[in-house]
Amino acid sequence: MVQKKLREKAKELLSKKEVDLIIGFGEGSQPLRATPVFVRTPEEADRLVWNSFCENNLATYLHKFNRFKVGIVVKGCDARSVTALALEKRFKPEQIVLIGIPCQRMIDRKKLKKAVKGEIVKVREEGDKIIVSAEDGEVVLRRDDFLYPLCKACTHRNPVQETLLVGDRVEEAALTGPNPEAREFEKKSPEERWAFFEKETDRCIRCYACREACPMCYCTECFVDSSNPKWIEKSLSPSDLQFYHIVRAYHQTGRCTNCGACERACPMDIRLTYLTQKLNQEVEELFQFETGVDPGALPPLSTYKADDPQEFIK
Amino acid sequence: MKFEPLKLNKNEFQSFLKELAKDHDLFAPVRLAEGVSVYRRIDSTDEIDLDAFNPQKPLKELFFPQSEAMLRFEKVENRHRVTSADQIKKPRVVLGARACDIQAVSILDDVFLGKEYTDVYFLKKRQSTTLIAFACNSPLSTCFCASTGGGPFDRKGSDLFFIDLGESYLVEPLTDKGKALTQSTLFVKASQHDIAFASELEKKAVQKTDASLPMEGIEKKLDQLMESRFWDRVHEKCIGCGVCTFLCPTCHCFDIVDEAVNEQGQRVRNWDTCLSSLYSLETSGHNPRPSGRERTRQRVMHKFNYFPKNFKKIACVGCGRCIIYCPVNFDIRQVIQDAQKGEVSKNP
Amino acid sequence: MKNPYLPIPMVVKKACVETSDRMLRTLELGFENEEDEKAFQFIPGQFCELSLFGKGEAPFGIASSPTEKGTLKFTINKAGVVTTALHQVEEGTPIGIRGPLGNGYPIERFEGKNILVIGGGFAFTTLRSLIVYLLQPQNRSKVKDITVIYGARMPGLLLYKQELEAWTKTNDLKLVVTVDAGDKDWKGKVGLVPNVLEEVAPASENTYAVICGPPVMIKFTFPKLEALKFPYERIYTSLEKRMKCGIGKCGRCNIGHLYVCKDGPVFSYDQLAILPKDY
Amino acid sequence: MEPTWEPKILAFLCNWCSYAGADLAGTSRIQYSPNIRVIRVPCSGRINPLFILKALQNGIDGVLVSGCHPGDCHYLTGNYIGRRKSATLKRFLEYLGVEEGRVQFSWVSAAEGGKFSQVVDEVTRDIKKLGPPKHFAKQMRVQGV
Repeated sequence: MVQKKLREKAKELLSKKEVDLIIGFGEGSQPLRATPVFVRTPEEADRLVWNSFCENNLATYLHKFNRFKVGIVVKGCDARSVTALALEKRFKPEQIVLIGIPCQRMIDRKKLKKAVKGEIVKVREEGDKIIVSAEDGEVVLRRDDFLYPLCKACTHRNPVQETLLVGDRVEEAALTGPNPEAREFEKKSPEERWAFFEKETDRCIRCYACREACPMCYCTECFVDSSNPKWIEKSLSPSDLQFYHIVRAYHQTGRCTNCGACERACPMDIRLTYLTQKLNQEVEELFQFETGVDPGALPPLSTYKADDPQEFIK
Repeated sequence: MKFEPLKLNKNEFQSFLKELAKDHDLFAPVRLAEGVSVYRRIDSTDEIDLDAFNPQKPLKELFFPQSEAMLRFEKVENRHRVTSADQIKKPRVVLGARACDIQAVSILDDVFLGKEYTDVYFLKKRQSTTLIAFACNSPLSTCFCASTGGGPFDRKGSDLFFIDLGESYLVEPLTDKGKALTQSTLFVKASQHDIAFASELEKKAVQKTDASLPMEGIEKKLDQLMESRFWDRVHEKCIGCGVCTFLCPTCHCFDIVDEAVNEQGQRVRNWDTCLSSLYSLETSGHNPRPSGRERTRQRVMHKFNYFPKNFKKIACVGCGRCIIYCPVNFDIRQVIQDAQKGEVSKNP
Repeated sequence: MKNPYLPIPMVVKKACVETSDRMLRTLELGFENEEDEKAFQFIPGQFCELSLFGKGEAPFGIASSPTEKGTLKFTINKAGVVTTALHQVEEGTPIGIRGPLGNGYPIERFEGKNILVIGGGFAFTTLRSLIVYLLQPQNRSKVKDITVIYGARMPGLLLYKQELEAWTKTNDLKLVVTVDAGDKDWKGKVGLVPNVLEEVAPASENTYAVICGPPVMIKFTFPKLEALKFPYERIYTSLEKRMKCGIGKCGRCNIGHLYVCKDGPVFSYDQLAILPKDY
Repeated sequence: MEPTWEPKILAFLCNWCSYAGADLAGTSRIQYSPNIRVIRVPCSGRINPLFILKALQNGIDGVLVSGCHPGDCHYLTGNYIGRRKSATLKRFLEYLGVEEGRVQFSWVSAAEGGKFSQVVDEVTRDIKKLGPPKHFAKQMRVQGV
């Protein structure tokens, strides 16, 4: 069982003092949730859990602990974020010990909540089934129906780089094509697309959870916080909300690993990953680049090729 | 009880709303997307989403909007013409709020209607509003209003109290303002049976609500913990976004900014959050709360220590929003329990 | 109902640069309406929110004394967006102010006491207000000895130079001006404020100390005051924190359960001793 | 749209090529459409997407970014880097629903006064066809609830 092996591995790392702390997942305070934990002693390692609700990208905490030697529990996407951050020199690669877990794909807790009547009080996983207890007693659901869309499309469930692997490698067979929401969105007319973007961003409350949850959003001063120059105003005017979301997403160009942390963090359920999916699709098409896969490849916007596409330039 | 309980048949509910809408601006939970709702002014009565449990954004938004124009200004002949934007045109009725949100508004009263300075923007909205509360028949596992001095059927602060009986509502007028809204013939006298059924529902709901959170003595306990190592661990998983504070029905920090082109524009206040580093950052570059440790401590202390010191009550109503919507499952209940023990638990 | 967020209209009557580095500028503001002037009653140590419409608001201690009628003075350090804009306004520019805000110095307690004023750098503004207030003949008779120790990094950075000059000539107070580093024209004292305090060694008996300056100065001066046996409750200081509303609503400037804007900015050391070190 | 509507177009021109190209167009008395306002930047690689978005938010009807031809950059590679940013930003904006042609890019060298005027005329014609932007431009208004 993955969880047991994970704890053993953590204990080993901590007792041999190979790391100062391990960032992993612990039991959440509610059903359908896991919560980040910071384990510093071998005894504490028993707090670590592994299930289909370990949805956070823990790489976002590496900025906080960049003066330590850190063990970090990563899924395929999280591992790619770590590589991307190392490439941006946020820390030295030798500071980080990756504890990689081939990902079983995470369950969309919001979707699950909507599918059953009343509050879910208990949940357990059995193979390809999820069994939830709610108002009407136990309900058995098909796991595949409740996966995050990005997880369904994932082709890097196994960490691509070398890690201390816990659990067996899984077969990289995506359930849908790449960037499913972006491809769907592209089919709409420009007017429909803007209308959708407008409607989604309109309910933004500017809590910046999307920004804080993302490991790649680490600017010392985000453009929204700058007072001189003041790029955008701080109120809820639609134009400023759109501005924020365009730039937040665009700044991920060539840096996003499709982990979906931004969208999961949003308390207002704003669709966000269709934006970054498009950017990932662009860098793949234009520059044959995939974030965090090749630890030697420079981020696409900080390099160039002489024959990059330029048919759009007059 | 000052007034007799009444009854309103559910199929008369729309007619009731239409009557109200004649002389009032109506506000109610409105759905923005599946599972996402907020309190908004409604133009047509079928916009109301009473199924939404507690809207994401709390009731405070109607009295203290997230973005609110305070002043408008323009320059005329080298002088500023400044007008205050505090006018309310029509009396307001809010319906669909739960007891927790209403209790929270009375906590905000302490802040905004303080003795020395009265916040006119808040006051005017408060004065022109009648609150129709809806009893909370099925509290969630994240609800702990019963631990914070309220309860799912708590009537404090409401003008009119609706209890869903299935086919009809039991309607309890609690104030003259509330009573005034029940003059129509749609309301009939409630039967003994209805009243008994309602109190049955109340009993069930109260039983379901977590009353076990150890709030007793939390202020004193936190006094001792102010400089403690306790905070070194508590804040660790917090990513510093503003979800918990923005969605908190009692959090009330704000920022004031000018939005203008050539000295013509407006002074706006926006919700702010103590979890952001910018919140306390001074122009000199000095930040008295430099890390998540101090900022998380500020959030907890303000609710359970500073506020009780100033106003003799805690600034938490147990609505559970900060628990439900936190991206990393930071649980304020755990912090309270740990604080009482004086250490961060090993098994969260 | 009075709207506490609505500024009073004022106009810039006079503006002058105070220091050689041109980072400090004093604005003298006149009231636009007579009734506002009448209603504006303040004590030294209080502050105002200055409004430049379109740029925003920022808090400043009132540098003039209530005994100086007709105008209000503010000395502004150029640091952020609003202060930079305030450095550019000309005479005749309309400005809004909100205030007076905060508690001010406890002048009623000063009656019959000696007063020790210690200031450093550009934090001297509200201390100037206090000194001018105390020097007014009627007020002067109410307090005993006044000692002022004022320091700056360089002679060019001293504020209110003409007044300092005048104060050296009066017997109403004992003024000690010091700089961290002098220049060729400097004939006065050279030395850090804490050391000068030690040297001057004013008696703590029956004396109130008011201290205002950069955190580092306060940090080293405070032990000297302790050594001179000043009890905590007779040492006062004025604090600064980021502020917005100025009336205790917006959060942000709290130290423990107290708000610097509303319950301060002036605090006694026995108050601060029990508050968290959140500043 | 009023019949007399004339678009305002913001042109970011690199100091070394396109700005000199514009200068040449001027000194050579080559006529071009008066709808552009020029901002000189050191290099087309200096363009921060924020500049373009801020311009559109402030009510500019179209944006042109112009730099040195590939291989001619004064800083050797600035325009290559800029080209990647431009490519991704243009695609992204169009994906969101911003009309194609609202934001345009060109290479104009110091010797191409003629090309400069031609580009400006083309861009102006395109923007005129599109009309004023229907989205994103900011109206100053904040209302509470």
